[in-house]
Amino acid sequence: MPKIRKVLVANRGEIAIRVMRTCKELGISTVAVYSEADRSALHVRTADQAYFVGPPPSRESYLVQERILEVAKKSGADAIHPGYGFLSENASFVRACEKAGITFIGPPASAMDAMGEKTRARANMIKAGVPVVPGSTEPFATEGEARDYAQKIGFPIMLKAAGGGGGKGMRRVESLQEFESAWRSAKSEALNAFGNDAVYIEKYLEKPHHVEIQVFADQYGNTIHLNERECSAQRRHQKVVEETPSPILTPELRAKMGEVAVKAAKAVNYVGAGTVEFLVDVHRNFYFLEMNTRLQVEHPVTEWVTGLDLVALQIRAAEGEKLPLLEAPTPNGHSIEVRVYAEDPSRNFMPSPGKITYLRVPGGPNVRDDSGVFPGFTVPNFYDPMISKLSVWAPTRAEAIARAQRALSEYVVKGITTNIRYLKALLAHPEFVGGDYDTSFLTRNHDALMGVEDPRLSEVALLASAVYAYNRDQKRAKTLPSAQGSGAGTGGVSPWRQALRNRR
Amino acid sequence: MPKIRKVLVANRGEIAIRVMRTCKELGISTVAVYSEADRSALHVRTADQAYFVGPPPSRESYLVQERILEVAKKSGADAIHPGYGFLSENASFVRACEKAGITFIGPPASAMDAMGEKTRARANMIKAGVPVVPGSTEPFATEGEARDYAQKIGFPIMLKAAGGGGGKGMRRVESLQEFESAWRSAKSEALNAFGNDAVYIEKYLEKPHHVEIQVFADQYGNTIHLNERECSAQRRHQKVVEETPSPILTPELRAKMGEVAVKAAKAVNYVGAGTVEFLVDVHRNFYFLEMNTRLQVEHPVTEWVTGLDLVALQIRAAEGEKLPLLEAPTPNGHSIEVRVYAEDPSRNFMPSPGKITYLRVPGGPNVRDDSGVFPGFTVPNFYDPMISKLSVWAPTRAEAIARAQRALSEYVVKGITTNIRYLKALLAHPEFVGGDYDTSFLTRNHDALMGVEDPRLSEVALLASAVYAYNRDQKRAKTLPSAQGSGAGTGGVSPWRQALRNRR
Amino acid sequence: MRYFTKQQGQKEAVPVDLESLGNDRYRLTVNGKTFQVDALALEHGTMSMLVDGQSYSVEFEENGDEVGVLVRGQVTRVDVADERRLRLRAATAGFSVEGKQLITAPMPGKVVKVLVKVGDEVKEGQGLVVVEAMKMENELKSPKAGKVTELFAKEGTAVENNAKLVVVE
Amino acid sequence: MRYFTKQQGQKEAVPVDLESLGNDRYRLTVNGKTFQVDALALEHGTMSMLVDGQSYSVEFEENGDEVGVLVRGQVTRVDVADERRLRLRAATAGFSVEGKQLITAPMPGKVVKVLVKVGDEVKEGQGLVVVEAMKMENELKSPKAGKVTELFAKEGTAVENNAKLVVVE
Repeated sequence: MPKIRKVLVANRGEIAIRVMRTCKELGISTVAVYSEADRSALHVRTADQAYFVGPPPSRESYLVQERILEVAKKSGADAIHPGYGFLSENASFVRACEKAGITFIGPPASAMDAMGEKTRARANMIKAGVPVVPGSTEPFATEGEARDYAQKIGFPIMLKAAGGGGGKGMRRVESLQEFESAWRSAKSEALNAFGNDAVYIEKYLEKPHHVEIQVFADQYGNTIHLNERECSAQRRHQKVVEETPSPILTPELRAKMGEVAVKAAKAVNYVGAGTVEFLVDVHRNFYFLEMNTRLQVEHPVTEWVTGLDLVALQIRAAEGEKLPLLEAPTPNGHSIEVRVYAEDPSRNFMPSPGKITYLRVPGGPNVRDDSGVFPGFTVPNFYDPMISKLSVWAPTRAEAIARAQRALSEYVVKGITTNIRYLKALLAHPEFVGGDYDTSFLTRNHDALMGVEDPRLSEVALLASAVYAYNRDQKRAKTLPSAQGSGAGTGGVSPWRQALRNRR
Repeated sequence: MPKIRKVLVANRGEIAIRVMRTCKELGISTVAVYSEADRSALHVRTADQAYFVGPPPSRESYLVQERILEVAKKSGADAIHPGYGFLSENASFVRACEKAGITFIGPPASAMDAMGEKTRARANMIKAGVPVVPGSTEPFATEGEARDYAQKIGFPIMLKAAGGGGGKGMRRVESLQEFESAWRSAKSEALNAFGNDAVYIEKYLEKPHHVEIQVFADQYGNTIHLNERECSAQRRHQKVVEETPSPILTPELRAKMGEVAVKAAKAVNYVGAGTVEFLVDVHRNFYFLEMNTRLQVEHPVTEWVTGLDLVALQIRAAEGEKLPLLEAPTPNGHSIEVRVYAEDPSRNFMPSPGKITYLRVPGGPNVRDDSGVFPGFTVPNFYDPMISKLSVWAPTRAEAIARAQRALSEYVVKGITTNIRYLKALLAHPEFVGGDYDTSFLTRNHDALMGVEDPRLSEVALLASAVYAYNRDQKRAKTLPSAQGSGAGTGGVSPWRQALRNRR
Repeated sequence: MRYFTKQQGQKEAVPVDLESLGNDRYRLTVNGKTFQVDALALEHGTMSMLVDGQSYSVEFEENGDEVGVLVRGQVTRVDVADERRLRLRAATAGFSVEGKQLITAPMPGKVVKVLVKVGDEVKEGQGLVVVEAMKMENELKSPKAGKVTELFAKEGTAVENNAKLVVVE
Repeated sequence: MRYFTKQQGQKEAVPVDLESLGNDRYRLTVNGKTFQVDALALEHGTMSMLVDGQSYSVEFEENGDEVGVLVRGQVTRVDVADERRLRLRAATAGFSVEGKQLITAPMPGKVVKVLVKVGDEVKEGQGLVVVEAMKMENELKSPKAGKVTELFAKEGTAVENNAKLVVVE
């Protein structure tokens, strides 16, 4: 396959810039696409070429396959990098690229089909011998059958309504004694809620961790894993902090999970970068959750401890090169990533789009800022609220936490509200510092993570605010030179304006 | 020795901030000192405490030992980190700290004494068996003696006037045949220039490289080296770009030079971080040049390839901890540092102090910016023109060069002139890319490094400038609403001002 | 010069007495304590403040009458005014906490659902309007029990930050 | 609208014709070539310029009559003016290249040495004044052969950027 010379990056924000940086280092030209809301965005200026693709809503611009392909042709791009989100896991887009003779930097459509839909993926994984959360795929005809099944997989279990979701018809059952009454109430609740009393059973996982394995494959069937990422710090299934190595993994468990992840990827003839997500329970059993058939947001932590450039590897794999390594490198040191969101934690994490009036990013040793914004940029209203990913490296986890704290303390964003203070509280929380935090960590500790007020700092703030007000008043007095003499006679209207009025 | 709890950083600019960052990560409080010219400097705001130490000239502030020690006492600092420059290699200051009961984070005064003065250092090294540039330390009585000596050390040699410097009385002698006439003319030139015809001989080094070895020692005599840094890209003995590993070193030569550097450090009972500088000639012989008894500007490249934090190591050594490693780690990948100076290469590198009106620093994978400035800061006139050090890491040298280029292309500094474009030309120069560049590289290629104009970009600049002028004129027209109607009648005086004048 | 500083969420304003000593130096008195302060205002709403040798890098952000003050990772929202302004502000405060309440858009976004109509009785905490921004829906709730007297929000329309949505009385 | 753009170091001004098409779009003609340009001005003197799909991030820096234009690592210094300003500028150009020459401080600094006095004959390239900044001494040389007619520089004094130092005639 020929070398890629020009890449269209079918994305926006930090990930578009991330991909373009590697392209630039590889001597590959880049093409940006932008919606009406992104004309002023940084990825437009970072690229060598840039084309408009439609109105702000992504379904009218970034998700319109024909527009993207049209730009690829017009600009002479020979490959498309989809980033994450948008068209990155869209098998029909992969087929359209193929038809247009443009290299899609990602897995083949068939692998996406096999992993795209959750129940299909689950079935495929069971077939391949990959452990999934134990449970019945079909509802039960009688209570007896159900009870036998529950005993077989072992308590605690979950009863789940086949017909719906949202917590309705769900019952956690601790032991055989509780089974009968739970069964009855689950069925009646399911009937009331969904008009369907079918109920199935899944194993209840205690304090699960979200641990994912990065996999990588070339076009010749060579498939390796690149160790894990611990992503249990989640809020509403949104990852907030990620790290590697996982503090709960032993080398043995890492090897075992890595092996299973490679098995999963091979089962679908995977090519390129992918991530196999697992739940790990309190007994350190692990179960397949889903596979993300693309680059992950949190790939920088893997890059820190392996020294690899995953985007460069993706491009090389798409060019038909063989994998440059045959097994996972032993993780070197520790890396933590925190996601900086334009949101206000104190107002229920309400999004906070708007204009960034001032921005200062952290520097110094082993700090990486993957940002998609700049001072003067108005964070648009239409897309993901993540404005940057800050990641750090250090020899040990404790040092990495200290470094992340230091870096966050240097991060200043003005004009919009961000979660920086929340991230600091998160990293300081004893449960996080301890390392064994599960997926309910953030929800359980919501109040503690809101932070406590230091009265000494509040007093300093009052002093500062008085000086601020004084300076403001002095400046106003200066801009209104005559106001000092004449007093408040003009009723707050500046004499400049007054003068102008008089002239009209 | 007790743990250090509070460090006074007796320095300014990027190195003060560098040291404070590590202190913060270690949970150590920091104290800044500042001159009148540095009240608004970043290191003042980065520290937990800050004290004024005098007028702008450093000899009246940063170099006044009593002031620094007074601040240390007042603030409760138990240790002083000197950074580089200023008091960092001042043995009398080390003794004063000792007397005041304050830990000096650096080598003992005796080691500074032994290495501080060049001829004394040279004599000490000869005694220790460290190779120095071969030469006579004393002038010769007769031409015969001189010729014999020249033959002994081998041609080419340099004749140097003992009485002076500045190139006067210096003669390079290629062979025995040339010796007699060169000897005569050197002696007469020396007599004319300095009233003293004494001449001595030094071996002439062809195309020398400046290669230095980082050494580290604890208080118990454990001394190791941490590999080399190639620093041959120099202008007027000022380093501009540094890298590690050196492209000209073999593992064998590295081991040999490292061994000699350790020997040099042990000879003076060194403690802490130090650097032994060597000249390496075209035959890969190496000769002791001098030892810097402090942290070097270019230490980040060593940190990149070793994963160590040299400032943290310095603090640990000062606390009396043992070295955490017993030999040099094998260099991991490649690192390059470029120094961003406030200077104008096109005007003979004239310093360019002034106000930084806009600043955008590079981000993304494996880029480190050690900066001492911020947007809105006025780079003062009194100190070193270096405003930042940009360093990168990559698995290979070629990738590191590409990454440094990419990072430099993201660096935007407005308000003052910098050498960023010069640095890009330097990294792109075939001799640099080839790797075997000696200390005359920058001088020899001065014109090529000024860059050539791309006419296509100049045309784009003309287009852009027209739009700029148009926007400027439109904005002016808007601020002066009545001007549009009345035309140029007011002769360039804004109608606002006019209005004001009328009122007076 | 006396300033009144009211922290968000606190009822009472704390007086701070300020005397300018020139050269960015001030004598400040708060809670009966007097401080000598060296406070250098930098660009972009940054201030370097030295109080008894302690160094504070302060970031200010003005937001209406309030100024957000960021010091060592802590944000304090302060309403600071001199006596004259304090009186003025009290006079123009159209919507007091007890009387009618104006609900405004907390961010630019799109009104995706209006849950009430004029005349509806609402409970405290009841949802009034759903605004979407950045792919997330945010339900705005009534701050008090009362009656919807005005309704500006329209489903499907874009709204700016602080746009009026509903009045509950 | 016609602008005259004169690049530093070049003698002739190049005319650029600009027609605003609204919405940050322009039709620009230079050297006989016409371009459709989408040029969005951002804050801090930054501009995003799209020309036939090519994306240029442009940084401007105004310095007196000249504007420095940074595009893809290249800085071009351009003096850009409309016809009226061009004429005005020609009229007020007090120090032409041929006539008397004013030597100004190229940076803020300190005059450490004055090498000439009023009335001295100087050669082209001869040192006139030494200014120190950032621990480096910089000798300012005469741009032409001539006579020192005015001398503002005084040893030991601080000078601002662009301060008048010497006139050579």
